[in-house]
Amino acid sequence: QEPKAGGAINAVIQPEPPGLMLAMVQNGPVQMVSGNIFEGLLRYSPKLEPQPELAESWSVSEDAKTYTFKLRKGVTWHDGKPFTAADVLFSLEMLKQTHARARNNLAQVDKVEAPDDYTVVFTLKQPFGPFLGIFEVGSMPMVPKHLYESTDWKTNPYNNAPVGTGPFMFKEWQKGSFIRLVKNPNYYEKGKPYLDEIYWQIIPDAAARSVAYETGKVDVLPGGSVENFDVPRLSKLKDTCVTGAGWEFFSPLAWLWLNNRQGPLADKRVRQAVMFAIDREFAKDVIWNGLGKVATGPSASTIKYYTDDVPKYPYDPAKAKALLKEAGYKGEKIRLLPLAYGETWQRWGEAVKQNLQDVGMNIETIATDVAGGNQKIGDWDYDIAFTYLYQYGDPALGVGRNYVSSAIAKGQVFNNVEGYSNAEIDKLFAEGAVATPDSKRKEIYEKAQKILVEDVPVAWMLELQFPTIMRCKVKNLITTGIGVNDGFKDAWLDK
Amino acid sequence: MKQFWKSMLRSPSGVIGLIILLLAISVALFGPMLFPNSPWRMVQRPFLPPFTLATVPLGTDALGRDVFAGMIFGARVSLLVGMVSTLVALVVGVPIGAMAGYFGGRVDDALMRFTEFFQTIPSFALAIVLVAILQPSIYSIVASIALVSWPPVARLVRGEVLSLRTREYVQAAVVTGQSNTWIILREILPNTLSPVIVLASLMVATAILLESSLAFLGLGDPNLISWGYMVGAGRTVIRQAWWITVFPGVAILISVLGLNLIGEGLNDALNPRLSREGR
Amino acid sequence: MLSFVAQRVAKGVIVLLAIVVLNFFLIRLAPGDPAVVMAGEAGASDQIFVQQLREKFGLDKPLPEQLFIYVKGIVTLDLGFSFRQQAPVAKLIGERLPATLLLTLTAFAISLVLGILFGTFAARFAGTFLDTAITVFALIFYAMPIFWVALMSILLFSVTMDWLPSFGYETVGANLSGPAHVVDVARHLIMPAMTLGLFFMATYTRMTRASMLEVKRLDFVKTARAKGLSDAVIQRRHVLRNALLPVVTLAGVHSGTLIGGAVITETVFAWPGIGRLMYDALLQRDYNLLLGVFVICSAIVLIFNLITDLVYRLVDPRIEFST
Amino acid sequence: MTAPPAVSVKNLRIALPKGAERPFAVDGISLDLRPGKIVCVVGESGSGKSMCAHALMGLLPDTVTVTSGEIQFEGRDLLKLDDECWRDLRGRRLAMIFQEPMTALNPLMRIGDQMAEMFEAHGLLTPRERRAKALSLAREVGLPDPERIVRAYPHQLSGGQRQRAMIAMALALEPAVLVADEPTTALDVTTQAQILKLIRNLQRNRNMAVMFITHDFGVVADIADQVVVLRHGKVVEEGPASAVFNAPQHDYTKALLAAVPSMDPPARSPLDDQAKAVEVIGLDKTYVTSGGWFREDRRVDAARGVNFNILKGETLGLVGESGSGKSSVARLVMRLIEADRGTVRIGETDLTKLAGKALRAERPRIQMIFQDPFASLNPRRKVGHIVADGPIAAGTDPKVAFDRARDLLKMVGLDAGALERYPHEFSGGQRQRIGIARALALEPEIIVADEAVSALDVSVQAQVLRLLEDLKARLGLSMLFITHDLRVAAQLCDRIAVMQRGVIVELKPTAQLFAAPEHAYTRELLAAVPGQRERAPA
Ligand SMILES: Nc1ncnc2c1ncn2[C@@H]1O[C@H](COP(=O)(O)OP(=O)(O)OP(=O)(O)O)[C@@H](O)[C@H]1O
Ligand SMILES: Nc1ncnc2c1ncn2[C@@H]1O[C@H](COP(=O)(O)OP(=O)(O)OP(=O)(O)O)[C@@H](O)[C@H]1O
Ligand SMILES: [Mg+2]
Ligand SMILES: [Mg+2]
Repeated sequence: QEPKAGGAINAVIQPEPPGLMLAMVQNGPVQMVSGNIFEGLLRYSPKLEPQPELAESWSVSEDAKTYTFKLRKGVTWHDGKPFTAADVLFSLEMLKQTHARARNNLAQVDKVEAPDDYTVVFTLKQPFGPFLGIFEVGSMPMVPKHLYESTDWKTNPYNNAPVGTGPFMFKEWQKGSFIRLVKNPNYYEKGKPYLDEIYWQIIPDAAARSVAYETGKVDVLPGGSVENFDVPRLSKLKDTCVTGAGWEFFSPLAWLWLNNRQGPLADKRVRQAVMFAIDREFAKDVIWNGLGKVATGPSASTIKYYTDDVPKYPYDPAKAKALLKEAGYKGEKIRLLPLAYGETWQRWGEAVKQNLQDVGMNIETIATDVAGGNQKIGDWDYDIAFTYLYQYGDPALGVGRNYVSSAIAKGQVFNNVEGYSNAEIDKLFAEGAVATPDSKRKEIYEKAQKILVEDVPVAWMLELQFPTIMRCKVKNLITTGIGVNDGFKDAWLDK
Repeated sequence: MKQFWKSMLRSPSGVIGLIILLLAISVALFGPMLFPNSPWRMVQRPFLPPFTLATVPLGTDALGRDVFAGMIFGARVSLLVGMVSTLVALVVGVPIGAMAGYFGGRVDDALMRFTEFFQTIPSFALAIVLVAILQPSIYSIVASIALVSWPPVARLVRGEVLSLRTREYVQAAVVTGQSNTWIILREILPNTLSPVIVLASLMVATAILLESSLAFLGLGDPNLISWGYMVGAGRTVIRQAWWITVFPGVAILISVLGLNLIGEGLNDALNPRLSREGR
Repeated sequence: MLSFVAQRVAKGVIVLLAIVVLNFFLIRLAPGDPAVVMAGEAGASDQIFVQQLREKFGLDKPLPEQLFIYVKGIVTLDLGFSFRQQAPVAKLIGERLPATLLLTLTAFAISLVLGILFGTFAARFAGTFLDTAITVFALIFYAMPIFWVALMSILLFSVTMDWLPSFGYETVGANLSGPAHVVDVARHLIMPAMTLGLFFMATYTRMTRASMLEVKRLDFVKTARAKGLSDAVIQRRHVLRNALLPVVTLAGVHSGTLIGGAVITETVFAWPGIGRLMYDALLQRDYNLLLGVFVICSAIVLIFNLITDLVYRLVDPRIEFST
Repeated sequence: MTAPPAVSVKNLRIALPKGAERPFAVDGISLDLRPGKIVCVVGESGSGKSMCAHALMGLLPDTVTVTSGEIQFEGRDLLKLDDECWRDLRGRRLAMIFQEPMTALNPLMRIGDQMAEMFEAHGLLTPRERRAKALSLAREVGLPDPERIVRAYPHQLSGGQRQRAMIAMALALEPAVLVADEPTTALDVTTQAQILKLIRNLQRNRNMAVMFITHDFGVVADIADQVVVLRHGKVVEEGPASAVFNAPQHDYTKALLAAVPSMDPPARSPLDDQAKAVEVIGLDKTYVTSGGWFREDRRVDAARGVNFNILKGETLGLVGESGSGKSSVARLVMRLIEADRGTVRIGETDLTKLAGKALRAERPRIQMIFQDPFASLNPRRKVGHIVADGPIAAGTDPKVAFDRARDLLKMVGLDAGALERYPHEFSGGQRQRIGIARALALEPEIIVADEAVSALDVSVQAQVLRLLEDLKARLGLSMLFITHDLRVAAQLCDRIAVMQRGVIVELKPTAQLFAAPEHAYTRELLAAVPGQRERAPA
């Protein structure tokens, strides 16, 4: 079908982003909106293969230490200035200070050079397997040097009216109501984008969001913007299409932090009992409405080097009880911290509590909001806590950080909060990141997965799927592994 | 006392209110005995419509939990929160109002500024912040509701005391040499009782609404089921399962209504003018 | 009268300052650190990053110093900078305030006008079926939780009947102007305002009714009848005016409740006002923004109170302009 | 020969709702109002006076029903009128003045507007003419500065001025009949005298028929042409004023007349040789009502340089019109309020120097009897407690205190069962006795009685006064007796102090004061006492 040009899309954005300057703030909603305004050097297919965006082509040296990117010519910023290698160098400098994930990713980089206006060369300290996976717009957005250089970034006026190279330009933002983007007429890919406008509607209440879709006020509900309970009903509406695609890069994985340091959960058998006690199929079918997949271990199945050749933990309360008895658990109080991200998570917390109580664990739910929960987790002041984290396509980027002992640090809320410390695992992840070739990495990561699943440092729950719901007339909305966050440049309306 | 019950029972609203309240209280007290199962337990398939199975007469919620059991256990929490927080508010508000009204002058000024201060902050907003700060639990909820609801008590009591203080029988107590404490406790406070009781009955109603609003925003005690929690939890699925929100909503409505009717009845029974005319 | 206003304003400023100081500490008592929240949202929360954020927002300074900086700002009418939204608090509140004022004032007006109207009817026909009906409805409205009413009315008017939009302030993307825009906003306003106003309407109905019945018994009503005045004139000129005094007082007291109730209404109807802003700021521990909202809300309440006092004093000649 | 009656009430019977103290508020009353004559309806509280008046105006409360009778007026039976006709008659042909001038005026409307409403109600005149008319009416009833007063609100007027405004209203349309329901009861004597004179003059000039309701025989004596005595809703005696006064037929009338205290002070032996029980030296008290930060304060001098003493066994009367500061002096003496300056000495103790516990210890020596028998007893405490609380607070053993309370109640004429009952179960006179028992329970040396009998019906008043006198003699008490009723003062007091605007202008033995008042204010006060005509046969 031939794409048609024109028309406006109304999408929901939840919660309201705190800003749109992607290099400065990197929340989910910020990425979702500014993924249209800013661009990265690469984007990734649903299989997570790199694809050109601002970089036309790239090559890797023999020793896997030098990466050379050729930039696309004729790209201009929304204000008409040309985009060049100088912008790339500036962006990397800025991101190192404002973008925590970019800084970590770039830690392996020894130096970056621009031999000419359209070439950028990265030299690594040592080979780094996942290096080609860090150039997506959310991980490394390009910033206009001419607008930001030698200004106070924090108060730069362009934070409120961001200027990028992307297919859409910022137009207006009625706080609490909507954000409006309009087509970039000078976009370098001829004919794109097809849409004239995008309205991001801000509707704080989940029920109100689904009503807004139902009554035709919005056309797109990006993943996670309505409660799961509503998905089946909305999917059945006329002219409605649902897709689970677009989460391959992030591959969100939900698990329970188990505090390995103290209390009953310091005992591996109790942790295993938790795995056996929780009915994860029920959670998937009832709470997540059949969306997603029961997790088998620390890696989501969409991530490189995933293996399901690991110990299995089916729902088996009897076994859980036996393990608890064996471990000598005597009904000590165990504090459960649900995730304050809406009704689905709350229901899940209640179901897990019930599961654990059924096998004789004495669970007390601690209610907090997101901030309070973070504080408790950061202070290691919990026994069991819900979380879900992105995996970013490669175990070296999104998996290892949760299990290596070097990532233990009080005060932060991700990265090995459980306090798991195993020298072998530390070694495996250290080797895996720099090992070549691929087969070697595969071997290392499979071994790590087996050890981890046996030890149960955390209780893996589900590979989450956040379905995107939209009117069927919206075509080509999701074309990459980054999904809605990658901009609507291919999307068009079949009127 | 007999007089009081007689006039109370003469007002139809008072009678209806009393019946409703008694019903709610007995449900709260005895319901859980008849329903030993935890209301959190998943007993049936999710979203079972009401009136289909005798074991779960009001259907099940999103996790397959019994809505009827939730209603019964919820009565306990809602009524408890309503009554305890009202009591606490009275315990704070009555002495402050009494002291302000009785001693007047600077004491009055200081106490009333203090009260005003609490009244100036929008009460629901303050309650939200307090619960968030103290972390949601039945204690913090009761404390927050009490903290935002005592100022009207203090003001009412102060006003009453202010007018009672100049009554001749209070002066009589002064000239017969009784102490301030005694005068406040024996001569003044008993005579502020009627309006305070009327106000208290309305405060219980308001507190139930407040608790439900907090629970609706996700600031309820996660270990206790309440009507407000049920409405809040059911609101996202209101389209496919109306019963999860409607039944507890109606329960809130009816108990608040009952308390209001009692307030009305009390007003009739305790209003000196009305009861004097009856005499 | 001018001096009365000046005096009240002076007192109000003192109360506001007290509120600032108390809330400053109160809010910081809440567990949770804004820097961690923001880092968490950014998907990265290593220590360096969090520390950077703290420094950026001055959260690493000792509390008294932070308070001093804040109060210094307040005195120069600067409400500070929102960490999370990366914008001056005054600007953020300014963007939302009109919507809240529109909502609360409409709700207030609706509830007052309808409440007095129904109350008058009920009192006029006391004891009849009309009176009973009004009283019963008022009681029911009074007893319904706001959020429940909101949900039910969305179900009824937006989903089932499709009469009214269920969320927002205006039709986004419609680019309306002039009267069409006003109509559009009004259509969006009806449900939230009614929901918010219903409780207060019920209150005023009951209050007006009771107060009118009370005033009816007073001697001067008898005087008016002895003059041979018609019933309508007696009701309007003698009974209603006197009966409204307590309603006015109550209405002033309600301003705080009204703004508080707006939190829920704004959430359910996606109304872009400060109630919602406050709730989000609380969840994100956006201290300055939260404090700013509190200060503004309290200021609004104080202004409301002042206005009702003035109205009261204008209506009732017995009260002199003193405190 | 007398003119035909303007209004003729025949056999009027008004039923009270079930459960009331008696079945009929008014039980078969007949009376005629004639043009140019004043008919006074007298009787004690609850006798049905107001009911009669309201029936005449068609303003009976909904709770009562007229069961029989007729009221003839201008050829029509008023009881059969519909609302529309009533509205036309009220104000235009029949007008009424109420007892409480404060509450009878709408507090939110200007006086002038309320007057103009009279015309508006009957569709007369243009708004401008109405205003002009209101002004001239204000002038006619003698309101000072009428231009200002028509623009004033009721609360800005004194009681007397308000009552004048009410009268102006009632007279606006020159009605044929004027009904006045206790129009002067709420006013002090001097103002009362002025208002009575005004009503009388206006009535004469306009040849109105007036029904004047009062319970004060003095007032009756001053203005009545015809008297109707009511009791329990029935007419017990009726006739020309002179006949009723000089030759009362019915026992009840006789008792009522006998209960009216006389203006002749009885002879009393001087007490000069007694010691001083109370000594008051240079008391000053100024009330300051704060005007807030930017306004001037309002100041009222309630006592200025008040000096007096009371000897052992003596009764000192304190008289003066309303607001003159009598109660303030009483409260200063009782230390219920603080004096700005001055000393109160009881025996040798300086009360003004004491505070807290020490003050409480001295309090039993001086006790008070309050004005309002309803307001002065805590409705939620049993009578036994009310009487015994004081002694118990002073350290008496509760059992002893209750025994004594029983004795005291017996002494004031109440049976022992009273101990266990609540105040509302007693009549006004009985309650005042309880108040007296409470004051005596502490065995005081001095009693301060502030208007202790003013709220009581004359007959009850007489009983209580007798009781007081008796107790005083038996217990050897000293008493400060505050009243605005000079007749009562004449009967009870050894000496009388006259107070005006916070100053004692004259203090003399009673007989001397009545015989030769020196100060102009005292003379004015004495002249204003109603009913002094009574001795002159009509
Ligand atoms: N609204 C009413 N409803 C029922 N009974 C009433 C009402 N008003 C008065 N009464 C009763 O009617 C009787 C006569 O009352 P009325 O007011 O005529 O007495 P009164 O002679 O005017 O007394 P007072 O001197 O106290 O004014 C009393 O027993 C009183 O209790
Ligand atoms: N608490 C008070 N504050 C301000 N002014 C007062 C106060 N009490 C009394 N006054 C004023 O002081 C003056 C004297 O009052 P007081 O009550 O002593 O008079 P009174 O002679 O007892 O009058 P009445 O016969 O009406 O009882 C009055 O003008 C009164 O308005
Ligand atoms: Mg009367
Ligand atoms: Mg007095």
